[in-house]
Order: sequence, then structure tokens, then C-alpha cells
Amino acid sequence: MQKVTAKTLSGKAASLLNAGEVKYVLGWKKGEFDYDITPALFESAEELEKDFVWNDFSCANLSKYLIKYTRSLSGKILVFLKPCDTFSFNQLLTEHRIDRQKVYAVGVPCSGMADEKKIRENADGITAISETEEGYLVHTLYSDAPAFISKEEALLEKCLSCKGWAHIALDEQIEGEVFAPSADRFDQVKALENMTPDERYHFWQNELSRCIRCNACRDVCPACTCEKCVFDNPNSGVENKAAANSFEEKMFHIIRAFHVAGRCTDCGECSRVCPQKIPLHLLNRKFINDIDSFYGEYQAGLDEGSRAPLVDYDTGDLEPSQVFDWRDGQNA
Amino acid sequence: MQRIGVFVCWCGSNIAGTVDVHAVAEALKTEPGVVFSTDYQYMCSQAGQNIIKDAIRDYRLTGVVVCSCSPRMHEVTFRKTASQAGLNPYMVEIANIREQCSWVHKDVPTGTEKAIILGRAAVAKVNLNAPLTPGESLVIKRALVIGGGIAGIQTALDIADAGFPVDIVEKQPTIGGKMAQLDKTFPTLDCAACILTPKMVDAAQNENIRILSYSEVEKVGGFVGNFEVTIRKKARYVKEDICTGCGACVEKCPMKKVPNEFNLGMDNRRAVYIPFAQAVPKVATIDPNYCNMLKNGKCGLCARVCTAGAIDYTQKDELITEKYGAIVVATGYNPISLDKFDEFAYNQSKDVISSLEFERLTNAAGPTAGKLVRPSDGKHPHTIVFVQCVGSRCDACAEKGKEYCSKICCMYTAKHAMLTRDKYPDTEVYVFYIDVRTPGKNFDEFYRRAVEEYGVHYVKGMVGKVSPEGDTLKVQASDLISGKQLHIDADLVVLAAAIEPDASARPLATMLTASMDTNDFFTEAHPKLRPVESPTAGVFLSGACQGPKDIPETVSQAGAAASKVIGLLVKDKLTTNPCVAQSNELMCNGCSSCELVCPYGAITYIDKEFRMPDRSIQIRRVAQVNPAVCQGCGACTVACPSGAMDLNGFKSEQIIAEVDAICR
Amino acid sequence: MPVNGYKPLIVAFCCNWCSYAGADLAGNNRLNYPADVKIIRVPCSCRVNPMFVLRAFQRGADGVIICGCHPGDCHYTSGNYFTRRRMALLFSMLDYLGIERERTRVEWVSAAEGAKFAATMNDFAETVASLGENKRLEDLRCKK
Amino acid sequence: MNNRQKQEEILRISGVNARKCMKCGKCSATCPAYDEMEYHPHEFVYMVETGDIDRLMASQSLYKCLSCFACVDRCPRGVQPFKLIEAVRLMNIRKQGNNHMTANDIPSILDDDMPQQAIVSAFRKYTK
Repeated sequence: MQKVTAKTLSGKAASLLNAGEVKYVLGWKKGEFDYDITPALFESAEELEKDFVWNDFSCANLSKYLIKYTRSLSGKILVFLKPCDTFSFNQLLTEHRIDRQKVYAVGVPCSGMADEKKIRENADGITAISETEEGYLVHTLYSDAPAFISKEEALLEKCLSCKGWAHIALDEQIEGEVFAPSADRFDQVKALENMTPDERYHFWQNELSRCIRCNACRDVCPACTCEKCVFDNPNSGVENKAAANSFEEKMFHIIRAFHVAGRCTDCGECSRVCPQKIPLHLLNRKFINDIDSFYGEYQAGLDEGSRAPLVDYDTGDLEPSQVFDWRDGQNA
Repeated sequence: MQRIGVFVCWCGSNIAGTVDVHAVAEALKTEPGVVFSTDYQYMCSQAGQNIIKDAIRDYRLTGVVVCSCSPRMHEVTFRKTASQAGLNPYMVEIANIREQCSWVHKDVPTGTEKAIILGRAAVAKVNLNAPLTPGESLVIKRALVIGGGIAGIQTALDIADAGFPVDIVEKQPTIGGKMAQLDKTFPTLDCAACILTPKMVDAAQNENIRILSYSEVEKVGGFVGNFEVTIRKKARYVKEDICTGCGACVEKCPMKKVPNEFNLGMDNRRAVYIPFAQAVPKVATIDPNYCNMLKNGKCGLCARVCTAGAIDYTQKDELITEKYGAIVVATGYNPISLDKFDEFAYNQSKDVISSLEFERLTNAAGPTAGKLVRPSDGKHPHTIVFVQCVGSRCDACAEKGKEYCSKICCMYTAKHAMLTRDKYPDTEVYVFYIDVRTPGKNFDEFYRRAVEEYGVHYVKGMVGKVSPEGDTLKVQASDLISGKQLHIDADLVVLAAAIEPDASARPLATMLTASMDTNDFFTEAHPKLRPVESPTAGVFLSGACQGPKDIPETVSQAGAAASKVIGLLVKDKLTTNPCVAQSNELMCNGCSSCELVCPYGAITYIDKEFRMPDRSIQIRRVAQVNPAVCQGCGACTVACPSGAMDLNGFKSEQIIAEVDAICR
Repeated sequence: MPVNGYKPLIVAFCCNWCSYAGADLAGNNRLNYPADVKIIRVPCSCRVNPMFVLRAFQRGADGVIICGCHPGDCHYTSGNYFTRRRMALLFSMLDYLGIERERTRVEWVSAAEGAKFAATMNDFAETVASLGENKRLEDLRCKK
Repeated sequence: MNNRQKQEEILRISGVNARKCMKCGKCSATCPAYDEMEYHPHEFVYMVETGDIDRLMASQSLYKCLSCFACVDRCPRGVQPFKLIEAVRLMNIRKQGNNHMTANDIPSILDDDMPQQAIVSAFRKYTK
């Protein structure tokens, strides 16, 4: 359950709308199910009153939508940004993708988000989910008594290693406490690195063979914001819709991770939305970990205007041939 | 669909020896787009080129693949051939089946198989080629010469004589360089000052030449025809345009104990100084490291005696930014430091000196007014030992010295020995040598004269040790011809120190993106055919910055560099390489990644209006490439996540087609 | 260079100014290296997109090597510095996915280093041949 | 062992590349024992290079070398003439009955001025 209430947020948004300070509000509303909270654009206090949702399922990172809306809408847009979303927002500002003048950014403290997949793993036919202080009561078609799952058990992967706020100039910040991080986000990356190549290969083969190329990861990713993706571009030499060319199907994830390397804020949206539960964030975190250890720590989106590691260099950089020995030395 | 012609060259037996050229031509006939395929002994010959031209007309070819030597060799030739036949030259691709196939593989089946694959890749690429048209860029008609020694002066004079303005940047307070320090020059023995100083004056008086002395290059941007250079004009605390060079300030300056670098520290100068009488510009300079006024505000004597009012203690470094069409590097050389050669006791005894110090000691304008005396006690030396190859021709692994031959030492040592015997017949002069190298006009005759007419003792062997003992220097050396170890009591030992490029050369090379060898000498574009050009377009080399050189060689190279510069500056426009990056605005994100990796600043951004499918107008930030500035490296194409940035001539699609053709 | 009768397919991306010239020099000096190595000319090593590397593997290449000017000597000043970062990260990622790290290499070869070019190609071809055919990248998404 | 093998053996033991020598004679110029020697440092190098091994092995010059390393230190080409001499000495000592010194020789050499250490190291150097 979030410490800041939905009423606080919608009330704030409604008053700004009514005062004419903003013309639109980018927030969340309920989709098909209780766990299915989706981004939504509101234009009036009435709509907000009716549909605005802010709870443990308001995971969606709204920054990416600002690219589209700041271009197509005239008038200021209020956007709610959770701490992790501020990194993406900063990164998009750095890349000149958002017209800051048209945005009214409101920082929302977050108490940690729930992973619908973790909840659905043990419950079929969910009809409703209600939040309690300690966790969630899951109502299903097949049982009269709701099942309970604790907040810790259902916590979203990215919240385990929450980064807090980026250094950002918000128009307004709602007061409140931010969920404190605990885990080392590179634990799994390091575990994989310490496996044998065969083990790693089988791990990834097992994961990636489930991919159905639905492009959900690409569509949700706030770094994957290309006007036209190379995989959709007939002139890139790699475009292919059908699997006649094996390249696209198989290498999509590596190239996608490479294209966002140094720009990925580790917001975790890719893994969250993957219908096949592929841990795509482990590819991104691999690049982040490598960048941190080879070239010095770098957090994309922490500061607006910072220079991404892949558009930068140092004359004393590690040679590609030294990478493995060097890392083996570090891990040992 | 392209209509492609394939032309397989035998290169005599160079290719045909290891590649079945008929089989290659036959195999490539079935590749997509190929309508004609043939082979011939020498495609680059007139007859071979005619085959290509005829085929272009007869078969209405839209693309040409030549399977031959490296494109670095004949790409230009075949492009010209194509364009003579009316085909866009950029529709030609070369498959390198000589350097990268027939010459490195031994048997015919292997060579043939690989040649076919390389040909296939070239055909795949041509299928995606598009005609390209070179652009044009303006040439700024002004040259920059970096370094004001004899090389720089000569280059500047020659360029100026052709009518183009030239700037000389010299880091010392005066131009003249090393030659100004020399006494006489071999093999004619005319005095260095007599032939150099008129040139210095010519340079100063030439209305096309601007001398920026006491200045250093700080930043270089731009490209051939259009360099933008920032020059730091160091504060000399004297107004250059007002100072008359009368020397009153120098006379009155109380700081008398400043080591005089022009005489290599063998005497002293004042804190305000003019390096030597014939300095150009003849203007005083205040040394801020020694001037009391500048250090602690006490003194001000020079300002009081200067009737012209030229002294200005508040002067600051000045940054000058200027545009140039061409840049000539003439940064010269220095003798190496002899600190590591303990065996010769250079640091222990004042009477062990370097050859350049010897020049100053015998120079009429030097610290002893030309009288050859021992620096320690001012006595006349009776036995002088010259040691050659000190630090030259050393093993690469040795910690001291240079691997190369310094080239000038044999001749100047012969000169020193000869002049000493001429002026002081009572001296015994020994020259210890490993080899005497005298390849040059009148050089060997000169060396023989030193031996035969002047009685200089040339001893084949090296000096092993010099030990100062009381007044004398005990020299222990070997005489390899007689098989004896010699012990000579010398009064003066002169070391022919190796020469090395000036320390400023390396950072300058980085600024100019000009390449250097491991010894920090600038690399020429081609060691035989383009010896005065750097591989970086618009950057030329003059003098010892490119390698050890004597004066006549330096002057001829200086003239050659000047003629190359003139050849560039007389052009109003340069055609630019059309293989440059191009941004597809429809796909550009405007994210600046490309801009951040571009080494030339060729990418800028503009806001552009786009009409959307719903007829609304959206404004997006998109990248634009300046084709005159872009050099076509392609760094941006990989930095661009959306693939909006592509490189003409090396499009992603084309390279992927090559990969596919090779991996088929 | 067949090892146990297996001939690998190797794609070498060479920058026009140093490594391609180095390869030409190897030819001028008649220094042999295996015909398994096929060179693709690019203006600068920084033109090599990771997509090209992966595409080569996809199409059956057993090894990919990228050659450029020595760091600090890039004809375009800084191109190879970017290559160095990009390829360090890409190769590290391929290793992370379980692709043999010996199949990828970056080597700096100057225009004067014909001998180094030949030696590098001999060594790389031998290494790759000893690994055998590359199936992993192709099979990464096809669990058997 | 034929001449060629001896040459190779000396080069192998010493690790010296005699071909690097540019015949400048700095080794001989620097050698403090020059006048005692029949063949001089630069000649050692030349004799090994040209395969004139037997004369060198027979020469007493080998034992005049003081092992002062001056030639090694000053050689501009990094040839290390001393190491060649050391290798030739070793070749000699390794031959049966070719010890340059026996224990019986020591008492006669000993005197008050001679440091003990010199005797020990000489014995180590000149015997198998």
C-alpha cells in the first residue's frame, strides 16, 4: 500500500487543471484487471475523479509518453514521476526528447511496487486484489476465501534495489518517504559471470527461446524511443518481420541492449512487461555493470546532460583483449 | 536492379599464378546483377581500361567490379575509367585479389575459391551502390608555418613569394632556430649567420609574412583548406610594435645571472634580453622567471630607461584565432640530453661538451667571442677528442639513446676537427668513429680533406671511458685497426650527441591528427613518393621534424613543402570526398549521440517541421551533417541507435551485404 | 588453417588507413595466412556496428576480428577509442551469453605492421579452428 | 661437438645475439683488462659470430676477464660481450678434466691480501 494516497495526487492534479496551470494530466487508470494499471491521459477533474488510480500496481514509467504528448498536444502536461521514473525523465531531457517547457513534473514518493506476475504465479482466475498494510488479498474464481501474499513476496524486481531520486529539478514534489533499497542489483549478473560458458549458454538459451517477439520490451522501454527502430527499417539491412532471416529473431535482444547501453537507467520495465517472464533486465545490468567496472561508475539519468559512456572515451581505456582477464581478477 | 560488369585482372602472373582467373570470371557471371564478366592480363593498362569502357557502353553497365590489386593502388584509376565512359565513379568497387589473396595464399584451388568469394562480396556491395557526387569546399588562401628555423623560414618565404600570406609561429623570442647557433656550415664552410640572417630579415620584411614569435599553437580545428588555429602569443612584457631593439633595458637590468640558453648556459644573460644581435624580431623580452618586477614588484628599472615606453609589466598572454588553408610543420630537432652517459663524464667535467656547445665556443658571437678555450679554466686546449655516435645507433632495448643514425654528426664533426686544426695547428685532434658516413655532394671529399690536409686523427673505435683527473681528461678508447687500447690525456672532449624531435612535436601531432613514428618524427604520406606531405590532408612537413637532416636537405624539403602548399592554395575550391555521413531526418531522434562522437564537429541540429499522417505539424530536432567538414569515419553511424545516420559508400546495408556474401 | 580437417570462416573488418594497408603490406611481403580470413574494408574501425559482427556469426562465421589503427593513431583522431569501448562491451556480452570469447577479437595493426597482420591472422585462425564450428549464436533461441 | 654446435651452444648458454654487434669497439675501449688479453671483448663477439670457437676456447684471455660488466653496461647495441665470455668459460669447464683450478692449487695462491671471498668465487667459477 502506498503511503501517499491517490486522493492527494488526483486532488493536486485537479486543482492545477482547474486553475488552468496545466491542460493535461498523465497518470494511471485501471485496465481489465485490478493488477492491470495502465498509463492514461486525463483532461478534466471529472475524469480524474472517475478513473485515476495510484496504488502498488501503478508501476508504469510515464516518462516515455511525454515524447509523444509534448509533441502532439499543445498545453502543459502534468506528469507524475516516481523516484525511479525521474532517471528516465532526466535521460530523455539529456537526449533532447522532451520539451521541458511543456511539462509540469510532480515527484511522487513511492513505497515499492508489486509484481503482478509474482501474484499470478500462485493464483488463477483472479477477480480482484485488495491492498492491506502488509500485503495483498487475492480474490479468485475458485476460492471463496481470498489468498494473502505479503508485500515483500510480491515486490517488483527493480524495487529491491531502488535508486531513490535522480538529481532533478521538479516543478513540485509531494512529501513522503521513499522505499529504501537493500539488494545489490548486480548479484545475479555476477552469479552468471561466475558460471561456466556452457552453463551461461544454457541459461540464456532457456530464457531467450521463450521470446515471442511481441516487442513489449521495446515498446515500454523509455530508452527505446527511436522514431523508427532499426528492426523495422528496410534500409538498415537487418529489418525482417518474418523469420526468413534468422538474424532479427535471434539477435534482437543483444542489439536492443547494446543500443540502450549507457542510456538505460535500469528502470526494469522490460522485464516487468515481458509476457514470457524473460529476465531482460539481466542483459541491461550486464552492460551497466561492465560500464561501471571498466570505465568508472555511471548512472544514466542521474544528472541531466551527463555524457553517456559509449559516446565518450579515455585514452587509457581497457583493451577488449584485457576485459576477461581483468574481470576474472576483480571477481576472484 | 543493377547491370554489373565484372573484370578480373591477371596482373601478369601476380594474380594468375595462384588464382584461376577464368574460373573467377565464370563463377561471378552467375551472381545477381552481373551481365558481363571477363578477364585480362593487365586491367590497369590502357587496353584493359578500354575493355572496361567498351563494356560499360555495350552492356549499359550501371556498376563495375574490378577484381585486381588493392583499392589503395588502383581504385582511383578505375573510377576515372568508369567516369570517362559516363558511369558515376562511385559505382566501381574493387575486389582485392592480389595483396589479400594471390600473394598470401599458395595453391590455386584455395586462391581461386577465395577470389570468387571476394568478388562475390564486391558484387553484393555494388548492387547497393548509389551514384555519389563530390561536394566542394572553399580554400582559405593563407598558410601557417609552425616553427621558425631555417625550414620554417624557407617554406614561408617560398609561399609568400607565390603571393600567399603566411604566418610563422615560433615559440622562442626570435626566429632562426638551430642554424642561428651554428658557426660554419659544411661542406663549404660559409658562415651560418651570413646565409641565415639575410633570410630572417627577408622574412621580417616580406609583406606576406607575419612572424608570431614567442608564440605557440594551442588548438587546431577544421580540415584541409579550412583549418582554424588558436595561437597563444605569450606575454613578453614588451610592446613589440614600439620596442626599437636599442638594448638600453638589457644594459640596465640588474638581474645578470640568468643562464643564457642561446649559448647553452655557457654564459649569462639578463632578465630582459634579446637572444642575439641579429634576432628577428629585434625586440626585448622579459623573462618572468627572473624579473624582479614581475616576481615581487620591485625594480622597474627597464621601464624607466626605455625611451620608447615599450615596457608593459601588465601584459597578458594573447589568444589569436586565425583560419588557414594549409599548415606546415617545421618544429625541428634538439640534441638529446647527455645525462645518462656517465661514461663520458658529461656531468662531471665542464670540459666535456656537446657538439652544439662546441659550435657556440667557436662562434665569433659566442660566449668566448670565437676563441676556442676550455670552459673550466679558459685555457687553450692542446688535445681534443671528438666522440661520434653518442646516443645514435643504439639498440632499441637500450635505455639510453636512439636507434637511428642522426645523419649530421659525421659531417659536423669533420668540420669541427678541420676548423680546429686550421685555426690552431698546435692542437692534436682525434675523432673516434664507428663508421664515417658521408653520402652527399662534396661530403666525402670534405672528410678526406680533414684527414689528408689537416691531419685529423681518425680512429676506428669507440671511446669507452672519460675520467677527469686534475686538469686533464683521461680518455680510454679502442683503436680497432691496430688492436690497441688507447689512453689519451685530452684537454677537451666533444660529444656528437644524437638528435631527437622537439618535445613540442608530439602534442602538436595530436592536435593536427598527423601521425608520428615511434621516435616522434612526423610520418610522411609516402616515404618515397610523398615525402613532404603528412597523411593528414593539408598538413605538410618541412625539415628535421620528419627525420634527421642537414641544412641543404632541409632547405630543399622546405621548398618542396612550400610548392605543395602553393599547389593547394591556388585552388579556389577543393572537391570533397562524397563518402560522408548522411542523416535521414525522418528517422533521426535528435538525441545528440552522433554529435558527441564526431571528431570534426560536422554535425549540427536544427528544428524541423514534420507533417504527420493526421495532417498535424510536429517540430522535431534533427541532425544535419556538413559534408565539407565530415571526413567519413562512420563513428556516428554506430552511435546512432535508430540507424538514421548512415555513411555514403559504406552504408550499413552494403557492409551487411558483403558479410552475407562472404558467409554464404 | 584446418585443425582436425575443420576450416573456419573468419570475417575481418579492417580500417582503410592502418589495418587494410597492413594487410596489403602482408601481401606485398608475401606473408602467408589462411585463406579462411576474408577482409571487409571499412573507413575506420568505428564504422563497425555490433550488428555487422552478429550478422557474420548469424550467417555462419566462426570468428570475427576487427582491426584498426593503434589507439592514438586513428586517422580520424578518436574512432578507434570508440571501437575499443563498443567492442569491449559487446564481446563481454557475448561471453555472458555463453559464446566462446576466443571467437571475437580486436587487434590494432598499423600500416607498417604487415608481419603483425599475418601473425595475428594465423593465430586467430588457429584459435578459431580449434574451437570448431560456431553454432551457439545461431541456436541461442532454439532450445533443443 | 663440432664447431657449429659449439657456436650454437655458446649462443644458447649466453642468450646473446652476436649479430647485433655493429663493431664499434666500445666494449674493448672500456675493458680494464684489455692489455692482459690476447683477444679482446669485441674480438670475442666477432669470433663467436664467425664461428672461430676453438681458438677462443684455447685462449687464456678468457680468464683475464674480471667480470666487471663494463662492456655490458656500455654496449650501445645491448650485445653483452661478458656473457659470451662466461659462456665460453663454462664450455671449457664442462669438459672432463678441464677444471681451471683444483683444490690443491688454492694453498699456493693464498696470501694475507687475498680476500677469502675471491678464492671461493674463483673456485666456483673455474671448476665444474
